[in-house]
Amino acid sequence: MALKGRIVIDTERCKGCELCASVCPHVAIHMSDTFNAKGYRPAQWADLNNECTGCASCAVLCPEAAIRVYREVPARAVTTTT
Amino acid sequence: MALKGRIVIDTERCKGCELCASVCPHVAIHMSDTFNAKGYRPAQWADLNNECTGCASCAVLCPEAAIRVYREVPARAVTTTT
Amino acid sequence: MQYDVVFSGFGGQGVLYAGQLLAYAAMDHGLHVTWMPSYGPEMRGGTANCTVIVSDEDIGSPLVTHPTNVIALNNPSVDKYEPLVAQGGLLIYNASLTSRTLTRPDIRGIPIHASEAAAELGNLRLLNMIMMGALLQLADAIVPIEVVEIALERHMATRHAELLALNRSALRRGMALANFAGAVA
Amino acid sequence: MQYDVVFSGFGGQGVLYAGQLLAYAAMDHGLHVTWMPSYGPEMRGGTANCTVIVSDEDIGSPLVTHPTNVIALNNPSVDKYEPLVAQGGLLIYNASLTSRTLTRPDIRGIPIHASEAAAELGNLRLLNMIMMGALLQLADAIVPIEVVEIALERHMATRHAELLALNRSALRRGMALANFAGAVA
Amino acid sequence: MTIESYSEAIVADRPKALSKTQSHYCPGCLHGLAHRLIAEVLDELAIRGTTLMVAPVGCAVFASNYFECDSVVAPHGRAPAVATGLKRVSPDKIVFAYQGDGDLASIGTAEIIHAAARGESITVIFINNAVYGMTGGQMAPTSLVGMKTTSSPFGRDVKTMGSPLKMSELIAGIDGATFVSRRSMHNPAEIRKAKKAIRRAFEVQINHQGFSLVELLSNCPTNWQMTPLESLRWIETRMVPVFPLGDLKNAAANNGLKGV
Amino acid sequence: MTIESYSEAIVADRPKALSKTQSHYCPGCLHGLAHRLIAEVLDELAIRGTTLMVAPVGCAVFASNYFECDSVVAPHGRAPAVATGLKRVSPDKIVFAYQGDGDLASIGTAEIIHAAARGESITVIFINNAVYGMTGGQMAPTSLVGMKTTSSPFGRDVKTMGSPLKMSELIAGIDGATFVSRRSMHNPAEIRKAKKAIRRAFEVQINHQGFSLVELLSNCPTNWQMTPLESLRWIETRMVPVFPLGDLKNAAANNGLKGV
Amino acid sequence: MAIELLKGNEAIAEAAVRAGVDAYFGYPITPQTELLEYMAKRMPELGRVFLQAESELGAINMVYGAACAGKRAMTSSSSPGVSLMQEGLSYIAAAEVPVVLVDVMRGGPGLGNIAPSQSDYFQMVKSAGHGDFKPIVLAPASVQEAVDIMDLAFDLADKYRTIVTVLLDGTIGQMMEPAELPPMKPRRTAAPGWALTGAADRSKNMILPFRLQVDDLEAYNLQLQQKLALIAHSEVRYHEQMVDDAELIVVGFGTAGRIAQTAVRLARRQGIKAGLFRPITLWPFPERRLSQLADDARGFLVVEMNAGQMVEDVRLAVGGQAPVKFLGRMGGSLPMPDDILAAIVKLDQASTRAQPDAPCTIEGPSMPLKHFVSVN
Amino acid sequence: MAIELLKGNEAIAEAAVRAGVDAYFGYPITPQTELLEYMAKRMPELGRVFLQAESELGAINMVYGAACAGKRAMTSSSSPGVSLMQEGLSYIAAAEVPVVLVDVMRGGPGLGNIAPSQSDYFQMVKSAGHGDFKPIVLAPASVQEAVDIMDLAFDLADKYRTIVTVLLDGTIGQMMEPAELPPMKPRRTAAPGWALTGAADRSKNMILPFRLQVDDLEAYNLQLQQKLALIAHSEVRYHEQMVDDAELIVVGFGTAGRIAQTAVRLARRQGIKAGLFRPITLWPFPERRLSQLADDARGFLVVEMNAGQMVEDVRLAVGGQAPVKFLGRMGGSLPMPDDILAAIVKLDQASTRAQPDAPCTIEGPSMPLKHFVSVN
Ligand SMILES: Cc1ncc(C[n+]2csc(CCOP(=O)(O)OP(=O)(O)O)c2C)c(N)n1
Ligand SMILES: Cc1ncc(C[n+]2csc(CCOP(=O)(O)OP(=O)(O)O)c2C)c(N)n1
Ligand code: SF4
Ligand code: SF4
Ligand code: SF4
Ligand code: SF4
Ligand code: SF4
Ligand code: SF4
Ligand SMILES: [Mg+2]
Ligand SMILES: [Mg+2]
Repeated sequence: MALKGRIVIDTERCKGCELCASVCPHVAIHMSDTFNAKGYRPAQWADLNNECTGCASCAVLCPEAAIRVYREVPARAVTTTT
Repeated sequence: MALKGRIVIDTERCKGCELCASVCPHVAIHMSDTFNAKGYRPAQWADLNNECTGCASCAVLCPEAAIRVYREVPARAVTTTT
Repeated sequence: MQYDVVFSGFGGQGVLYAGQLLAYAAMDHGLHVTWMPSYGPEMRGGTANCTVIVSDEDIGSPLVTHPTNVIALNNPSVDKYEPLVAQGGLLIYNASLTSRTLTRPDIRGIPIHASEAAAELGNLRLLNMIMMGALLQLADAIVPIEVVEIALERHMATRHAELLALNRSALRRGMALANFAGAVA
Repeated sequence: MQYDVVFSGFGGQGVLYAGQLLAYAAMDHGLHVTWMPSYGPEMRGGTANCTVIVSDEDIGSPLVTHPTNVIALNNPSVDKYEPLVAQGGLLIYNASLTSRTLTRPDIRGIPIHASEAAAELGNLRLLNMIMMGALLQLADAIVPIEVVEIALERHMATRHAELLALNRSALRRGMALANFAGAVA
Repeated sequence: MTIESYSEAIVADRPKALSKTQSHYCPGCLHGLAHRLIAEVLDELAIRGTTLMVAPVGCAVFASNYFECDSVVAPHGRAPAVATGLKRVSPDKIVFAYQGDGDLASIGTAEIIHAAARGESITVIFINNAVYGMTGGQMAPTSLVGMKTTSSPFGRDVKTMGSPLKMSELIAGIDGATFVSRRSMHNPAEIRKAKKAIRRAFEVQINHQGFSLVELLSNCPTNWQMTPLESLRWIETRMVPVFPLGDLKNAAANNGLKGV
Repeated sequence: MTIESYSEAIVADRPKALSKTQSHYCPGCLHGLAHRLIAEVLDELAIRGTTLMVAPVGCAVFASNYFECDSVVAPHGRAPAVATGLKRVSPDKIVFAYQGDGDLASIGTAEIIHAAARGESITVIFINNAVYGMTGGQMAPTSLVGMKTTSSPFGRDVKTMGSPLKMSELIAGIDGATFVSRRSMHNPAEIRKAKKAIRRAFEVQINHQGFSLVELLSNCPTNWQMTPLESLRWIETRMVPVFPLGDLKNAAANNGLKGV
Repeated sequence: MAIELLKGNEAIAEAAVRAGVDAYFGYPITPQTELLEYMAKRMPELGRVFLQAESELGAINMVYGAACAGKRAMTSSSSPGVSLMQEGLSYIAAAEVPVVLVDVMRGGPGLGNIAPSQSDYFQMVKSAGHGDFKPIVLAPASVQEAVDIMDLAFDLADKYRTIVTVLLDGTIGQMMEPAELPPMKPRRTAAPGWALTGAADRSKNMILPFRLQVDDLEAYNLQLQQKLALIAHSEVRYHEQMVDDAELIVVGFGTAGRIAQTAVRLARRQGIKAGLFRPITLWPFPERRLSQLADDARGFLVVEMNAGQMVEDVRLAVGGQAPVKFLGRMGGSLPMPDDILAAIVKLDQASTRAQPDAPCTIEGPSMPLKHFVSVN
Repeated sequence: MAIELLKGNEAIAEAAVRAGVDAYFGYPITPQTELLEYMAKRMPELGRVFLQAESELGAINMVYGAACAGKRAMTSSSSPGVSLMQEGLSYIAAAEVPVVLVDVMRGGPGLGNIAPSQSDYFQMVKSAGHGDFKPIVLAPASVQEAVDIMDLAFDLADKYRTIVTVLLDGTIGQMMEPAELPPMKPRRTAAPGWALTGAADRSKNMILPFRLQVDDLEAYNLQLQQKLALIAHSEVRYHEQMVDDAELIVVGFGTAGRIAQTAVRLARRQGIKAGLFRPITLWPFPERRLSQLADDARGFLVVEMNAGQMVEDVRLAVGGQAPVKFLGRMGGSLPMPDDILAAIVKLDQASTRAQPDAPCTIEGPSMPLKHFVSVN
C-alpha cells in the first residue's frame, strides 16, 4: 500500500483558483461553499476515500503557497534520533 | 592586348588617403607633392607604363567618390547608333 | 442643488454600470453630471467604486470626500464608507453580503437583502439594479425612475424586451424593498 | 594687466601644446591663467585653436572676441583671425604656409618662415616652439623666456636633455626671427 | 520481530524566503508560483540573507513585499541596469532581477541584451505571460499571432505588429550569456523542471560563471479572460509550441565546470 | 576587311544621388565609401526621388548633406523608430536608416530589435567600425577583445566589458527580419559584394518583403590611430574573423520570392 | 452632433480622430491607456496608422518620423513615460515639426502612483527637454473642453510647427461627462512644403535638429525665440468667472481649476468677493491678464495638485502687487471645495492691499503621521 | 597638495575619486567625455568600478543600483543624455538614494551643438524629471571651484539622501586652469542602515520609489517637501563681489558669472557702482540674499547663456522691488565682458528706484540674418 499523506490548506491565504483541486490525482480537494475573509471560496482537503499520498502536486501548483503537505515516513530512524 | 583605360581624379575632393594608389594593380597612381586647397596631398594618375586597364579598383575604393574611370570599348556599335 | 452618489462593491457586481446608468438618466434629464470611477488595473483586488455627481449647474469636483449617498454592495464597501458618509447622509447596503450592522447614528443606514432578492428574480447580476431602485426610492429627488428606465433602454445594452423587463422589475423591487427598509430604519 | 593669446593651426601642428606651455609658464610665474581649446572631435577637419589668458587678477572670460595676440600656423588660421585681431594687436603667422600678405593696416602682422626654420633645425614639429619664441619676443611682457624654458622642463614631456635643447633652440630661433621680422615690419 | 511504524514528514511547505504577506495577485496567477519557486531555491542554497532583488514595474511591482530579502524597484524595463549597478559594487552578493515580458522584451530590450552581452554576473527571472498584465492586457512582444488583446483588438497581425519575439533565443545567442533556459509552470512536472532551472541559474551566479536567465511561461487569467485552469491549458497548447521549453544555453556546463 | 576602332566609356563615376558637397570625413574614412555604394544603388534602382533617409547621430550626422534625397536626423540610436514613423505614413516611399555601431548596437538596441521584430518595411545600413568615431574613439559594443580605446585604455576585457556583440546574427534570428547581410569594405572585391547586398536590401523593401539590414565592416583611421591603408588591413585581419561575412538571412529568397 | 456621455481619454482619442490625426504611436501606461486602446481599435477601422511602440522612446521618435512626412501625428503617455520622451521632444522642437502629445499626469516622483496629479507642470511648461524651447501646453478642465482642445491642438501644432501638449490628470482622463464631439474633418491630403515626401521633382528637404556652428545655432535659437514670442502674443487662452468685481482671485488649472470653481461659488454665497481664473494655455501663460487682475485684487490663491509649481508663474505675473498664496495636494489627493473655501476665507481675513505680505499660512492639510511610511 | 594646471572635466573626475566615489557609470557625449575617459583609466587602477553603460538610461539606472547598495555612485553626461536620464532621476529622487550627476551642458535644443551653453537650467532646477522633487544643483565657475564642489556634492548627497547635480558648461569642462586637488579621502567602509546589503542579520530593506495608495503618496511627498525645505534652509551658497555699496547687481552663474565679474570690474573703473552676485547653489536658489540686495539696489542685470531661465528665479526673489533685466547668448556664444558692460551702462542710465519699470531693453546681440539657416 502506498504511503499516506495529508495536506493543510491555509484557507485565509487561498484565493479559490481551483488549481490544486484540478491536479489532485485522487480528487481529494474540493472548493468550499463559503467565503473566506477576502471573499474567495477556498479549497478544502476532503480525502473521502483516504487516498491522498502526499504527492504534493497540489502544493507544487498552488500559486499562493497555501498548502502544506505531510507524508508518512517509516518511523524507525526518527525514533532513534529524537 | 587588354583594353586601355584612364582615370580622372577630382583633386580638390581628394583627401590624400592613398587607398586608390595602394590598390592599383599597375601602380598608376601616385600621391602629389603639393597640397590642394583643403591641405591634402591629392592622388595623381601617372600611368607611366601605359598600363591602366580601367579596372576601376581605384574608384571602387575611393571614399570620396573622387575618381572617374574611362575604358576603351569597341567602337563599331557606337558608330552605328550615333 | 447637487447630489452625489458613490456606488461601491466587488469588481463584477456592476457598480460602474449602475453609476453610468444614473449618469445617463441625469444627462437625459437635462442635468449636469459626472461619473468618476476608481481606476487602474495597477490596483488589483479590493473594491471597485464610482462616484456620480448630478447638479443643475457646472460641476466642480467629480469626487467628494464625504458622500451624501452611498450604495455599498459588499462588506468591504460598508467598512470603507460607513466612516466617510456625510452627516445625515444615506448608506444603502447589501445586507445579504454584510456581516454586521452599522454603528453611526448620524447617518441613514438602510439594509437591503439585495443578493437574495436578485436570486429570487432569477439572476444575481440584477443586484445592482435592485440597489439602484432602492437609491431612487430613498433619494428620489435625483431623477425620476421613469428617466432611469428610459436611459436603460436608450444607452445601455438592454434594448431586448426581456432584459429590459427584468431590469425594470429589479428597479421596482429595489424601490419596494427600500420603501420597507426605509420605513423600518 | 591681462594678456590674451590665440594659437591656431592644423591639428597636429602642436597649437594646443604651445598654449599649454605658455599657461604653465604663467602659472609658475605666479600669474592667473586659463587655457581654453576649441574642442570636440564632433567637429572633424578645420583648424584647431586654443586661447590662453594671462592676468594678475582672477580671469573672467576664458575666451575673447578680439584677441590681442594671435599665432597663426597655417593659411586658414590667418584667414580666420586677421579680421578678428584687436586694433593694434599682434598677428604672428607662419609665412611658410601662408599664400598671401595681410591687408589690415591697424594690426601688427609679423610673418615668420617658421616651417622652413623648423626644417633647418631638423624637426618640423619644432614649428610651434619657433612661433612661441616669436611671441615671447614680440609680446615679451607675457612671461620671460626663462620661465617658459623651465616650464618646458617641469611640465612637458621634454625632460630629456636632447629634446629640451632642441626646444630651447627653437624658442631662441623664433625670438631671433621675430626680432628681425619685427624690425622689418 | 519487525515493528512497522510511521511518522509524518512535511514534504511541501511555504518557503522561508517567502514573506507571510498575502499577495495581491489575481486568483490563479502564476506570479505567485514563480515567487515560491525562487524562494525555495533561495532557501535551498541558503542565500536569502545575501540576496538582493530588483523588482520590476509590472504586476510584480510589489514583489518586495513577498520576499524576505533586500530589494529595490527599478523603472519599467531597467531592472538589468539596476541589477548591474548593485552587483558591480556588491560582488559578494547574489543579485537577481525579476521581469515581465513587457518589461524585459519591450521597453527594456537594450538593458537585458547588454547585461547579457557584458556577461553581467546576475540572474534574471523572466515571466512571460504574453501580455501586459498590470496595465490591463495590452499586447506584448511575446503575444501570440492572432491573439486579441486590448491593444490588438482584431488580433495580433504579423504584418503590422510582427511575430512573437523570442527573447531567450536571442539572449542565448549572446556570448556573455552562460545559462539561458525556458520553462513553463503549467503543470507540476514542468514546475519541477522550472525550479531546477532557477536553481541552476543561481548556481551559475554563485560560481561566478556569468549571466543567467530563466524564462518562465506564465499566465494572466484576468486579462486572458480565462479561468486559471483554462489558462494553464492555454500555456500548454498555445504558448509552448511557440516558445519551446528547454535549456537554450548551458555554457558553463558545456565547459565542464558544473552540471545541473 | 575588319576595321578595329575603339571608343571610351565611363565605367565608374560619382553617382547622381550623391551630392556635390565635400564630405567632412577624415581621409580614408569608409563612411564616404558606404555613402557612395548606397547612392549608386539609389541611382541604379531609380529610387532617389522617392527615398527618405534617416541619418544618425555619429560621424554620419551630416549625411543629409551628402545625399540628394529627403532626410531627417534622428536622436542617437533612434533612427529605426524615426524610420518606422516615416514609413508607416509613407508606405509608397523607400525609407532607409544609416547607423553606426554605437548608435545601433549600444544606445539604440531596443529600437533596431523591435523594428526587425515588427518586420518594419525599412532598410538599415549599419556601419560597424568597432568604435565611437564621433566622440573620439570610445569602446563600442562591437569593439574587439583586447582593443584599446579611449574608454577601455587597458584593452577591452571580456570579464568586465563582455565580448563583441554580433548584432546582425541577433537580428537574423528574429522572425521579422527578411534580409540580413554582413559585408566589408576593405578591398574592391568585398566592396562589390557589399554593394550587391545593399541593392538586395533595397529590393526587399521595394518588393514589400519586410525588414532588411546590411552591416558593413568599416574603419576609423583617426581613432584607431592608423593610416587608412593599415585600417583596411586591420578590418581584414582582425575584424572579419570576429564578424564573419555573408548573408546571415535571406528569407525572401528562401521563400522563392526573389533571389539576389 | 449629439451630446453623449463620454470618458475623457476616449473622447480625446475620438476628437483627435475627427481632427484628422493620421498616425498614433504610443505605449501603455495608466491612467492614459484607454486612449491608446481606443486608437488601437479606431485607427485601423479608418485605415489610419496605429502602432504600439516598444517604449515611450520608440513612440516619440515614431511620432517624430511621421510628423516629418507632413502627417498629423500624436502620442500620449503619463508622467514616467513623458520623462522618457524628453530627448525626443527636444529634437522635435529643434526640427520644428508639428506634434501633439497628450500627457495624462499621475502621482510622482518615480513610479509614484496612478492617481490624478498635476506635478508635471514644470516638466511641460518649463522644461520638456534640454535646450531653450517650449511646447504650447493646453490644460482642459472638462471632457468637453478636452474634446474641443484636440482640434485646436492639431491646428496650433501645424500653424507654428511646434509641439502642442494637452496636459491633464487622471481625473479628466477617467471621468465620464456629457460632451459633444465635433464632426469628422476631412484629412489633409497635400503635405506641407517642408515635409519629407521624396525629392523627385524638387530640391531635397532636410530636417536637421542641430547647427554645429555656434553662430548658426545662435541664429537658429533667436528665430525659435521669435516664434515663441509670436505664440506668446497670439495664443493665450484662459477661463475666468466672477473676476470683474473680485477682490480675491483663485487660480487653478485643469481639475484643480474646476474644483476651485465650486469653492468660489461657495465663497460668493458667504459674501466673499472671490473670482476664478483658470489658465487654459499653461504656456503661453496668461501673465498679462493676471497682471491686470493684480491691479485691483487683494490677494491670489493658487490651487494645484502638486507642491507648488504654477504658483511661480502666478507670482511672476502678479509681480509683488498682491499676496499670492498656495494650496496644494499631492500624491493623488484632490483639493476639495471645502479646503479651498477655508483658504479663501483665511486669505480674505488676512490680506489687505496695503499689506501684501501680511502673514497668512495656507497649506495642504498635513497628513497624520500614522499614514507615513518611510522608504525602508 | 600643489597647484596644477588642470582640465575641468579631468579635475572633476579626480576630485570625485578623492571624495571617495566607489562607482562611475556613464556614456560618452561631448563635451563631457574626458570625464568618462579619465574614470575609465583611474577607477580600475584603484580597484573601483568603472563601466561604460549601453546608454544614458543604462548609466543612470546603474548608478541607482550602486547607490542602493550604499556606495558613492556617480554619472556624468551632457544635455541630450541628461534628457534621457529624467525617468531614472525621478525614481532616484523617490527612492531617496544619494547620487551625484555631473551635467556639462551644451547647445540645444535637439542635437544642437557641443558648444558651451546654460540652456538646461530649467531642466535641472525646475524639472529634472516628473513629479515634485528637486536635486541640489551646484554651479561652479572655475576649475578650482569645480574641484571643491565635488567633495561637497558627495557629502550633501549622502547627508540628504538626494541627487546632487554639478551643472556646468563646456567652457569649464574643457578649460585648463591652475587648481589644487584635495588629498585622497579614505573610502567609506560601513554601508548606511538603509542600504541593500543583504538581510542576513536584520529585517529586509526595501527601496520603493512608489506608494500606490493616495494617502501614502501624499504623506511621502509631504515628507520629501520637508526635506527639501530643510535643504533650502541650510544649503544656500553663493559668491558675491562688490555688492556692499552696489547700485546695480549683475547676476550670473557658472561661466556667465565669471565673465560678468570682468564686466563688473570694468564698470567700477567707469565709476558705476556695480556688484556681482553669482549663485553657486542654483537649487536651493539664494532668493533670500537676493531679496535683501533688492532692498537697496537700483537694478539687476541677469546674464545667462540661454534665452532667459534663471532670470525667472531672480525676478521671483526680487519680487518687483527693482527692475530685472536680461542679457543672453545662445547656441554656444559667450556673453563677452564688453557686451555685459554695455548692458550695465544702459541699465545705469535707465533705472531709478523710483521708476522700477522704466523702459530699458537689453538683449543679446541679435544675429545678422545672413547667418540664419532655416530648417530646410
Ligand atoms: C516608463 C513606463 N511606461 C509604462 C508604464 C506602465 N506599465 C506598468 S507595468 C507595464 C507592463 C507590464 O507588463 P509586463 O512587464 O509583461 O508585466 P506583467 O504585469 O504582465 O507581469 C506598463 C506598460 C510605466 N510604469 N512606466
Ligand atoms: C543621447 C546621446 N548620447 C550620446 C551622444 C554623443 N554621441 C554622439 S555620436 C556617438 C557615438 C557615435 O558612434 P557610432 O554610432 O559608432 O558612429 P561613428 O561615429 O563611429 O560612425 C555618441 C556617443 C549623443 N549625441 N546623444
Ligand atoms: S498531496 Fe497529492 S494526493 Fe494529496 S491532496 Fe495534494 S495532490 Fe491530492
Ligand atoms: S491552488 Fe492554492 S490558492 Fe488555489 S485553490 Fe488551491 S489552495 Fe487555494
Ligand atoms: S582603373 Fe585600375 S589600373 Fe587604372 S588607375 Fe584605377 S586601379 Fe589602376
Ligand atoms: S582614394 Fe580618393 S580620396 Fe583617397 S587618395 Fe585616392 S582619390 Fe584621393
Ligand atoms: S493581471 Fe494577470 S499577471 Fe497581473 S496579477 Fe492578475 S493574473 Fe497575474
Ligand atoms: S572619426 Fe573615424 S569614423 Fe569619424 S570620420 Fe573620422 S575616421 Fe571616419
Ligand atoms: Mg506580462
Ligand atoms: Mg562607430
